Amino acid sequence: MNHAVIMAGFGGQGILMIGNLFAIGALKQGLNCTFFPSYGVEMRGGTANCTVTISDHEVGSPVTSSPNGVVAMNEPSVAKFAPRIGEGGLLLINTSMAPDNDFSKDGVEVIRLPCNQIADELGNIKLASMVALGAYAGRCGVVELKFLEEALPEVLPQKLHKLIPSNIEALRAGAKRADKQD
Amino acid sequence: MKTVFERPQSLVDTSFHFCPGCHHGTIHRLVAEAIDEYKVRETTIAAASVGCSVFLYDYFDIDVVESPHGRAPAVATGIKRANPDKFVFVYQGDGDLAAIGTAEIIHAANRGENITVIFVNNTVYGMTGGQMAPTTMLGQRTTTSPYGRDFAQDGYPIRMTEMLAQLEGVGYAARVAVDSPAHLGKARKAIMKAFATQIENRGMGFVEVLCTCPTNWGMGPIEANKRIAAEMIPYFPLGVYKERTGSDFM
Amino acid sequence: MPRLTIHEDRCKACGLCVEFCPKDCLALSDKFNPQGYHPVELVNPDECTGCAICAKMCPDVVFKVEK
Amino acid sequence: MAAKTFEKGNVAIAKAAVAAGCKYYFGYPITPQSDIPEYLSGVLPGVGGQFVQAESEIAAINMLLGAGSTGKRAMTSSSSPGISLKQEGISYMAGSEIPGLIVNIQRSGPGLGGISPSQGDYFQATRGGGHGDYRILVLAPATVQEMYDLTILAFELSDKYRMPAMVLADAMLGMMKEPLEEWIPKQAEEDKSSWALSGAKGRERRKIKSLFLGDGELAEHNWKMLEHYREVEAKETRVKIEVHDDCELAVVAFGSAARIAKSAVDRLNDEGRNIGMVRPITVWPFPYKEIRELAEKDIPFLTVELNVGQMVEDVRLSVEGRSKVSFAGYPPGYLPSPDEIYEEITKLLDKKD
Repeated sequence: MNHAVIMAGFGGQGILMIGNLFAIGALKQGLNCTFFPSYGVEMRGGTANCTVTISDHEVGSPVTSSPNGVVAMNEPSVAKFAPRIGEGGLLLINTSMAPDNDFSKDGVEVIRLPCNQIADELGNIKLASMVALGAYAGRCGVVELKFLEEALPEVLPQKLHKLIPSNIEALRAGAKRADKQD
Repeated sequence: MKTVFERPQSLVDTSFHFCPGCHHGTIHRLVAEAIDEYKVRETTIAAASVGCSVFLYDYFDIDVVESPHGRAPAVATGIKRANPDKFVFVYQGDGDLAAIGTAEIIHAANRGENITVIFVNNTVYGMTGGQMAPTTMLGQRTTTSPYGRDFAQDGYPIRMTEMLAQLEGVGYAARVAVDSPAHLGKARKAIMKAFATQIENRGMGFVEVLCTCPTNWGMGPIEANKRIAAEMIPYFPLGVYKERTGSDFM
Repeated sequence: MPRLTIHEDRCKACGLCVEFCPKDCLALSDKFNPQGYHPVELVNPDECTGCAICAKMCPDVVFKVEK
Repeated sequence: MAAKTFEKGNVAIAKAAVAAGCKYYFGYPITPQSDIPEYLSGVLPGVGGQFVQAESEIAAINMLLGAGSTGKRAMTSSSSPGISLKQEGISYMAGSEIPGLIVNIQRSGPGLGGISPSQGDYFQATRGGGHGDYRILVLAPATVQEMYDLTILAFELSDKYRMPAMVLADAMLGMMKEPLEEWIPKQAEEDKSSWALSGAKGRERRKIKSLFLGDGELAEHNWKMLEHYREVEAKETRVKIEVHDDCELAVVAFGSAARIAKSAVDRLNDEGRNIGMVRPITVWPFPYKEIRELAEKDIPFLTVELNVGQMVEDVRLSVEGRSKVSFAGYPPGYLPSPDEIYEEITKLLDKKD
C-alpha cells in the first residue's frame, strides 16, 4: 500500500497542521510516512500545500505528480492539484471556499463538503480543516480516525490542548458528513 | 647586578625575518612582555593573520592557529567561545584588519568578544610589496597609488580605533606608536591594558600601533621612524579612546 | 658600571639604537655579522648609564642590559 | 528501542549534533536550513555550549576553524550560496587538518537561484570546493533518519581523520518530516590532546597552519594528506546496493534524487522488471570500486540527479568504459516526479529490448 495525498489551501487555513496530523496518525497506526511541505515564499500569505505519503513499506519519493488523493480547501487548489489525481483517487473539495466548482474526472471520487459551514455550526470556524481531514480520512480509510484523535496532542501546540475535544468533534463530524454523501 | 632589559621568555630565541628597522619586531617584543607579565603563556592561543605577521607562530612560544586573510577575529571568536578559560589574542596588519577583514573585526568588537587585538598600522601592504592600504596617507605613493593617494580616487585613510571605540563591546581602545622611547613606554602600557581587559572580562581590548615599513616606504630606518611623528600622528592621533573602568556593560 | 650584552648575530644595522642613545655610546662596526650587516657595538662604555633605551628601540631584541 | 518522533530533516541534524556532543555552533541564517540554527540557539546554552550568529558565512566558517583547532566538536550549517562563501575557510581547515562539521542543505543555483531542492553542489562538495588540492568527507543522507545517523558519523569521521566533513542534503530532506529514532553514540569522542591547541603548558608549543614555505615542506604535507585520503577511501566508502542477478539496469542516485528514483524502480520491479538501485552514501569517498564490480557484470547504468550532470562523471569514471552510462538530470529549480523517472527508465529499456 502506498498512499500519497496533497493537502492545499490558503496560508493560515491549517493545511500544514492537518498534513502533520494525518502523517502522525499513520505513524501511530504502525505505518511509515513522510510529510513534505511547501515552504518559503508560499508561507507568506499565498497558497500552502503539503504532500503526505503513507506506506506499509519504506516510503520512496516524498513527492508525487499523481497523488492518490487531494484535500482542496479553496478554489485555486482544486484547479492546481485535482487534475493530477490518479485512477481510483479521492478528491475532497471544500465547497465553502469553492462553491461553484464542478470538477470531475473519470475514476476519481469527489466529496463536496462545506467545511467552513460545518465548522461554524460546531462553534469555531478555524476547525474547517479538521472537518476536511475527518471527511477525507473517513472516506479513504488509510488512517483510522481514532489514530488521528490520538495524534492531536502532538500536533496542537500546548496552549490549544483545551481545544482537543472540539477538534475531535470536528474530525468526527467531517467523517460522518462525508459518509452521508453516498 | 640586576637585569634591566632582556628578551622576554615567551619570545622564541630566534632571528626575526623582518626587514632592518621594521617595527614588527618591536611590537612582537611588547606583546611577549605582556604575555610574561600576566603569566598567560601556558594558557594562550593566538590567531595569526596573513601578511608579514603570518610567522607569528615561529616567534612566540605559544599555541597558534593560522587564519585566512582578515578572518583572525572570527577564528579567535571560535577559540574563545569554545575555551573561555584561555587567553586569546590576534595580531593583524592594516590590510588584514582594515580592508579584507573589516566585517570580522567590527562584529567581533560589537559582540564584545573577550579577546585582545593588536593592530599594526604601517600605512601599506608589506608582504605583497608595498601596495596601497586603507590606512595609506593622502599623497602617499605606493605601488598601486603611483601618483599618491587621492581622496577622490581612493577615499581617506581609515581610522579604525576611533570607529571601534564607538562600539559597546569594546572595553579598551588606544592608538600608540613605537617611534620614540616615550611613545614606546605608552605603547607597552596600552598593550598591558588590552591584556588586562580580556583577563577581567571587559570585552575587546584593542591597540592600534603606528609603525614603519622602511622597505616599502623607500626610506632608511631612521628616516622612516621620523615619518611617524611628522606625517602619521597628525592624522592618526595617539591616545586612549576608550577605557572601561569596571564591568560596566549594559 | 652597567653591563650591555650585544647579540651581534641578530643585529640588522637599522641604527635606531645609535640614533636614540642619549650618550652616543653606540656605533655600527666595520665588521660583518653572519646576516651580512655591520652590527652595532659599544664604542663608549664609560658613558653608558644602562638606561636601556637602545634595547627598547631595537626591533630585533639584540641587547641585554644589566646594572 | 526509543520511541520514534516525527521530525523535520533539519531538526534531525541539529538533534544529532547535540547527541554527538557538539556544543559549539557558528552560522548565518539562510533558507532552507534555518531550522538548524533556530533549534541549536535554544538548546546549546543549556548544555554549556555556545551559539554564535556570525556576521557572515565567512566569519562562521572561521569561527569553526578556531573552535576546531582547539579540538572541540563544533559545526556550521548553511545552504548553497552560503556554502560558496565558506569555501575559503574549508580550504584552510583542510590544509590545517582541522576537523569540523559543515552542513549543506542545498538549494537551487547558480547565484541566488531559488529555495527549491537541488543537487547542484555535488562538484563543489566532492572536489574540495575551495582552492588547492584537497578533499573533505561528504555524506549524503536520503532519509530523515539518515540526516541524524550520518551527522553523528560525520563528526566521528571528521575527528578520526582530522578532516572537515560535510553533510550534503537538500531542501527536500531538510524540510520534510519522517519518523526519527534518536540515539546517543556509544563511541567515546576521539582523544585530540595530541594535537589540539590548549596552551603550551608542560609541552612544546603547537602551530596549526596551512602555510609551508620550507623546501619540499608543502609537498611532504600534501603527500601525507593524500595518504590519509587513500586510507579514507579504503575504509570509509559507504554505498547501498540493491542489485539482483540478471539485473537489466541499475539506477545510480544519491540523496533526494535516490528517494524519487526509488519509487520509479519499485514500480518497475512490481511490474516484473529487474531494475537495480545503487545509492552512494558517501559521495567522497565515492564507491568507484563497487560500481566497477557491477560494470564487470555488464550491467548498464542510469544516473539520476537533480542537476545537469555531475555525479554521472564519477559513475563513468567507475565503469571505465566497461558498460553504458545514461543520464537523467533535472536542472536546479525543477523537481521531477517518480513518473518522469519511470518514463526515462522505460525509454532506456525499450531501446535495449
